[in-house]
Amino acid sequence: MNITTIVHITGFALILIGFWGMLTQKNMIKIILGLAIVETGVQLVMVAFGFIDGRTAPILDSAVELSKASSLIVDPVPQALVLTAIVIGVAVNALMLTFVIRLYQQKKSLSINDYKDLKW
Amino acid sequence: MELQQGIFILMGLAMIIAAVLAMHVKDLISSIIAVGVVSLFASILYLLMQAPDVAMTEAAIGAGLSTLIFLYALHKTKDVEEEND
Amino acid sequence: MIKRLIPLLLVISLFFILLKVATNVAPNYDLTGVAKTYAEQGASDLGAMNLVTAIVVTYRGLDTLGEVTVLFMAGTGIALLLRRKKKKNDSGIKNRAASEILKTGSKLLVPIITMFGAYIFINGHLSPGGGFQGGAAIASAVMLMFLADSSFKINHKVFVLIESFSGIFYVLIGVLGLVILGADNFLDNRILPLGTFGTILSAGTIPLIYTLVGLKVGTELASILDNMKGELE
Amino acid sequence: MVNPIYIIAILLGLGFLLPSINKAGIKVTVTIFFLGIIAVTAISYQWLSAFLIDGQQAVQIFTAGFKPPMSINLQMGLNEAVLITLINFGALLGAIYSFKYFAENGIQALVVFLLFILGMNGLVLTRDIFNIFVFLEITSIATYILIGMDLRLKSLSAGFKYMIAGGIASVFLLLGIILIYSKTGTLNLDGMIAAVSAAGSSQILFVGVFILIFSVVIELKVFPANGWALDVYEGSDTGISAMISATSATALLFVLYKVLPLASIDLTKMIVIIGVLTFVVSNLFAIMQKSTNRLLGYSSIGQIGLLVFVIASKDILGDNFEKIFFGLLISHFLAKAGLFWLSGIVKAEKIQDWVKIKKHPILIFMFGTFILALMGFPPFPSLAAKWSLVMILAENGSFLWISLVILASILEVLYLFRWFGYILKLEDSEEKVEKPQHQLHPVYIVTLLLYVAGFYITRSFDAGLSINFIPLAFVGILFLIDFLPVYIKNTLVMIAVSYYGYILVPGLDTLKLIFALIFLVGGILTFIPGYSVKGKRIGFYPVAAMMYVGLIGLIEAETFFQFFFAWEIMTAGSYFLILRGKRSMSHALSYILFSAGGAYLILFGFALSGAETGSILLTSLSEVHIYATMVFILLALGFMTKTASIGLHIWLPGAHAEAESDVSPMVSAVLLKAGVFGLIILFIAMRNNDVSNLFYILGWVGAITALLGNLIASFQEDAKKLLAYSSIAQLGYILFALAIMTNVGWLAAIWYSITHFLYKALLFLAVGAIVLKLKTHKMYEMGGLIKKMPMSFISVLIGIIALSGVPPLAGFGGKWLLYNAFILKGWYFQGAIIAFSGVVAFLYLFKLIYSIFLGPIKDKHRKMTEVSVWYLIPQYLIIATLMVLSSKPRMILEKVGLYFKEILPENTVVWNGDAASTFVNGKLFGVWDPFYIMIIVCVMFAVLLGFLLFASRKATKVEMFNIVYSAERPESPQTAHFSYNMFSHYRKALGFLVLPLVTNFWNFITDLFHSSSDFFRKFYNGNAQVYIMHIIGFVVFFYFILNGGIF
Repeated sequence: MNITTIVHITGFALILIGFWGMLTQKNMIKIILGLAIVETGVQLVMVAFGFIDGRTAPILDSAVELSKASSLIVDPVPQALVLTAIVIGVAVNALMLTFVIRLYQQKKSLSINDYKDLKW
Repeated sequence: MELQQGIFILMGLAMIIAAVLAMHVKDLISSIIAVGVVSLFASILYLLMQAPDVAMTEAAIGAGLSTLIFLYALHKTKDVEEEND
Repeated sequence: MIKRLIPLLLVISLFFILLKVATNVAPNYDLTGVAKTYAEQGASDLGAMNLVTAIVVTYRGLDTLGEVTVLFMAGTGIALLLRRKKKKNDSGIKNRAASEILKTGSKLLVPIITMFGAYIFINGHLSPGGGFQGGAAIASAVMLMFLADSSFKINHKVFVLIESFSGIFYVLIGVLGLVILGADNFLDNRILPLGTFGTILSAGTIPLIYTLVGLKVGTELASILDNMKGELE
Repeated sequence: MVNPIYIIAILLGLGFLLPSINKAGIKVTVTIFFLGIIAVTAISYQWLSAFLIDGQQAVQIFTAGFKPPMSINLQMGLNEAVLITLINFGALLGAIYSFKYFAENGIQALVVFLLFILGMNGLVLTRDIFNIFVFLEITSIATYILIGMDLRLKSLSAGFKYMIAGGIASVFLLLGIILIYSKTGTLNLDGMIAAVSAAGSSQILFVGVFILIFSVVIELKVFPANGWALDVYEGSDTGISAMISATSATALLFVLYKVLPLASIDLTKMIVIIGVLTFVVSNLFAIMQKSTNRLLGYSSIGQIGLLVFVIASKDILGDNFEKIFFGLLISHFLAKAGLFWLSGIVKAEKIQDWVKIKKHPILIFMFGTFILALMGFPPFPSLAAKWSLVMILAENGSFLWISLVILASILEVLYLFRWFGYILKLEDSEEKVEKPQHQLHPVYIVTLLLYVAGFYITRSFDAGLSINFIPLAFVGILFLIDFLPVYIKNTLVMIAVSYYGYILVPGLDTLKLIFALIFLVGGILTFIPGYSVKGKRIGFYPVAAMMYVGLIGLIEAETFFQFFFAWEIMTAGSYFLILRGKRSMSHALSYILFSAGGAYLILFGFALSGAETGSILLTSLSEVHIYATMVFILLALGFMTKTASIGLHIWLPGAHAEAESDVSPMVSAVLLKAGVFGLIILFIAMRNNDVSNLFYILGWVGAITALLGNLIASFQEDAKKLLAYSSIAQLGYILFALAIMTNVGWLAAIWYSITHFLYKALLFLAVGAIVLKLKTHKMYEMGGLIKKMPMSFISVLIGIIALSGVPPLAGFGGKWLLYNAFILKGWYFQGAIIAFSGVVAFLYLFKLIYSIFLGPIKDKHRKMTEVSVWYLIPQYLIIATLMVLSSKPRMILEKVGLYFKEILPENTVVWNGDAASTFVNGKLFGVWDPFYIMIIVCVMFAVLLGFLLFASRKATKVEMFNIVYSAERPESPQTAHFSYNMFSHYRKALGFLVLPLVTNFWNFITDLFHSSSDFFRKFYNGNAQVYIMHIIGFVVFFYFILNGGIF
């Protein structure tokens, strides 16, 4: 098994575990944790797509000869994307948590089943 | 090469176990810590995958800050009760 | 049990979708497409050693501007949602005082961490890390202050000013590209000379932008932490 | 041109700036806030006008000085310009509307709103897939904050559900992006599309594209993954709901438009299905919804579903795609924003509570505008768009989609018009509506814009043969001058109708002339009673004029589109007119349901015809062959809903009976003829097609309609209902006569149309005036009015003589022609039914005059006086016309006969002096000389009357108290009346014929929809976790279908 596949499988497993948590856990904080795990999984998968075995980081320091850079480094694009994705993910999670805090303040419950006032 | 793969598999397994734990332990604090651990391992994997920028970000923001925010939120949803009785 | 059955079915179904991906991915052996172009031209185009930084700050600068916006907005939103009571005295009597060791330790550490953060974002174009990582480091310094001194308060006015102006300057640098170089040069880093490859003062505006981003992200993350920690209205 | 990048720079810069200038005071910040939005609106408008006026070409704007795929690029073309102008202007209005809401939440709210606008602009402009992700997150996060910031439980829980759904959608989006990137090596959308189509089959691409597109589709809130969205619409502040429904949905739709070229044909088809499904299901669920904002939410989702469908059908729609898409989008955008804003002003949680705007005509007007625009009534952009959509779908043979779109549209009509009915008809509420000006202004503006957009977009569809907008403008003026007293408006309307007739009439052929005269003269005659009304009669004149404008439009129409346009105007106008009656709420609703259903059938029919012949002229119906039967059935059914043939009649009695006294003649005598006109056009066009069996069937339908209409009329106790059922029967005659398809048959039909117009107007005016005076419809509460109202008596007498078909009045001519026609045709059985129903008609006609005018007078009516002179004037004008026509029918019939001779040469009528004769194989078959008959009958009548008066000179009067009950009071007073249940013995014999089978059938259908709506909407149980299941289930379900199995 090559490394890309190993990381992919890890990432996918995290995605599935995260979704499983989101679908079964009643605690809203845990649901957000589930989402965070899914996000981590997706980010892992993304970086793995850019990985090329035996190459170095996309930093063109003395170790990398400029003219041969394209055959020496891993794909920098997924890394750039993941960088953005991580920050955005954390921002969203933090915002979600503030919603939970405010919800909790009103009903004194963290269970998702208690917030079904709007329906049909 | 075998060693490298072994490390990856081991790390992956550890992450999966941490994730499962995070979803299945009752205690929310442990759960949050477990997710933090997943992130931490992820950042190591990033480093191993020649993505040092991502690794730093994941470690600082994904594992560190994020965990802290979760803990704060947890704290808030516990002690509000005491404050606003 | 039925309640578990549906989620189980859904997760298994998702598993099959992902399995299809996992079984069909062949490991890369070469750079293709745009990545190859970046690798070949990145250094000469932008003068940045760290290609990820080059992509993040310049090639895909609009994304990063958006990313900063997201963080800014999340911070704003959290402040808005967790607005505090003005009257209540936040004296922190309830909180235990931190231990002496922690206090002293943090007094020592905070400047070092802050410096480290600044180092990270200033060197973003040369080494791993950049505005976001540096900002996070600064935020963790602030965090340490919270831990060390429960009555510690961040100076909101200063923070807001730093946040605002680093953001505005970021946009202005982008707009300068339009003004100086032309309609297609928003966020172009080449409005400043590219300098000598591999030195601090190189890669055009990249260090400048990353400094602004670092300041902005640092203050924003710190504000978020502060808001999460504070008491509710 | 200002670089669109500045839109981003301005919004972002101001967003960053605002928090730091907090100190400068609220005025400064607010000024900057609005200046910023105005600036970006101006920039987008500048581009729009450049594209529209100066013919500017689409431009690509790169960033960072590199070309894509290395950098992110924006694109500014016509579509983008339209959309961002719409979004920015909508956001500007939204900011004005929600200003108070923002102000309560501090300066941060303004910042978030600016960034919200930024996100949407970015979504529209960017051509980079990952950039879409970033802007999507900006838009979503801004929305979450705007929803949750008021900290109400409702908005917080709705916001939380939204965040979870949004979170899942964004991880899917990321996964999709990376999968596609891994195969194409680019993030630039255009490059990606090119690479994907070049790549051939790849499993990774398959999954990647699927997940990417589905994440966008989830964000678009499609069924079934949209429970959270409904909660968002319901739980959020209305100003924010308006923005979600209008602006951000617009941006998201465009994202779908941009990424959809990545999809394979199968995947695109799937999106088509999902779109239609969403449209149908949302409207179905909406019919049981009582909560205002949730109802609007369902409606929004439905509309977005339709737009998703349109986007996914882009390839089919071809060149018309933009028009259809923007037509529907603009209507939805403006109307839905307006409705949400209105909802925030009215502050009525349940739709029934909207009755509190009853006293605010302007609010009602705007509400009416919005719902009409949503449903696609003229003159709004959605009409032309829906029209075009159906036409093109028909060309492609997508009949299933047409049917579903039509079904959903009817459901939409059901709940929106029911809501409108509640507003006007429910018990007045004490609550007052506060009208905050800053909130009302945006609503005014969108209302106005809807009309402007409607004008331009409709014009663009109908280039060349332009629809006559002048009459519609007149209706608009009537709305504006509605504050004037009745007599001014009445005079104005009558002058306008006359003047229009003066312009229109000279250019018309015989057939059109007849109907134009019915509509125009009918208009003038039925407006005369208006003078008797005191005060302002708010709302009457515009809607009445609207109906007449529609009717005249039918005459003027040359193309399908013009005809349909006029038809819908007429339908809307008559609905509002009928709704004015006191107890007309449910009747008006069933009227509009049948009318809308009929209209959609007509639309479908036209579309099929257009699909086959490629022509849009009404005359092209004659060239239809393949679809002939379908087209004929659809159109005939459509027109028959208007003529109320049996089975489709249940709306009529209530609608006509419960309408105002002078409205009943408008809708009964005049409006029904629109259906006849349509049938005639249809029959003329399709006479040579192989549809003779259908004519035969229609003949039977006409005969049965005539019989049952008359029978049911006989059993009525309500005078106006009696007349209403009588109309059904009379229209049955007309249908029957038309179906005969011979010259004399059509003469009969035309003659019936004219005379029915006259005598039914006469009767409804006379009876209506009495009803108005006596304040009851029930005939058993009347009686003995002959001496109090002799003039009315004469009117009714003449009316029933004319209707009954006894000589000498016009009805006889109709019968003579009709009997000749069916005998010559050989339709003896049907003819027998017709003849029999003629006999039945005597029953109710007798009852009508007997129970109202004869017998003892009711005690409370002793001081009754004659009805208003304004009702009598038109009656006597009609009587005079009837007399002239009855004695000199040749004036009209000869011309009509000649006109139809080319079309239907069989069985013509030959005129000799005033006498008409028919021939069979050259032999004389029948003769009718109306003039002599008139003289003879008049003489006989005078003699008999003289004899009667002489013979009964000693008769005693029967007084009320001549009837003695031996100290017993009857339990229900009506049983004591001589005319109550007059024909109960006939009912025993023929009652089985009047069992309410049809009513029961339609009730069953209604119940079916309502109960299924109520049952299935429980699916949205409010639990966020269940919504997560819906989302994931939705994705995996469609994935497996697309994939054809698990592997």
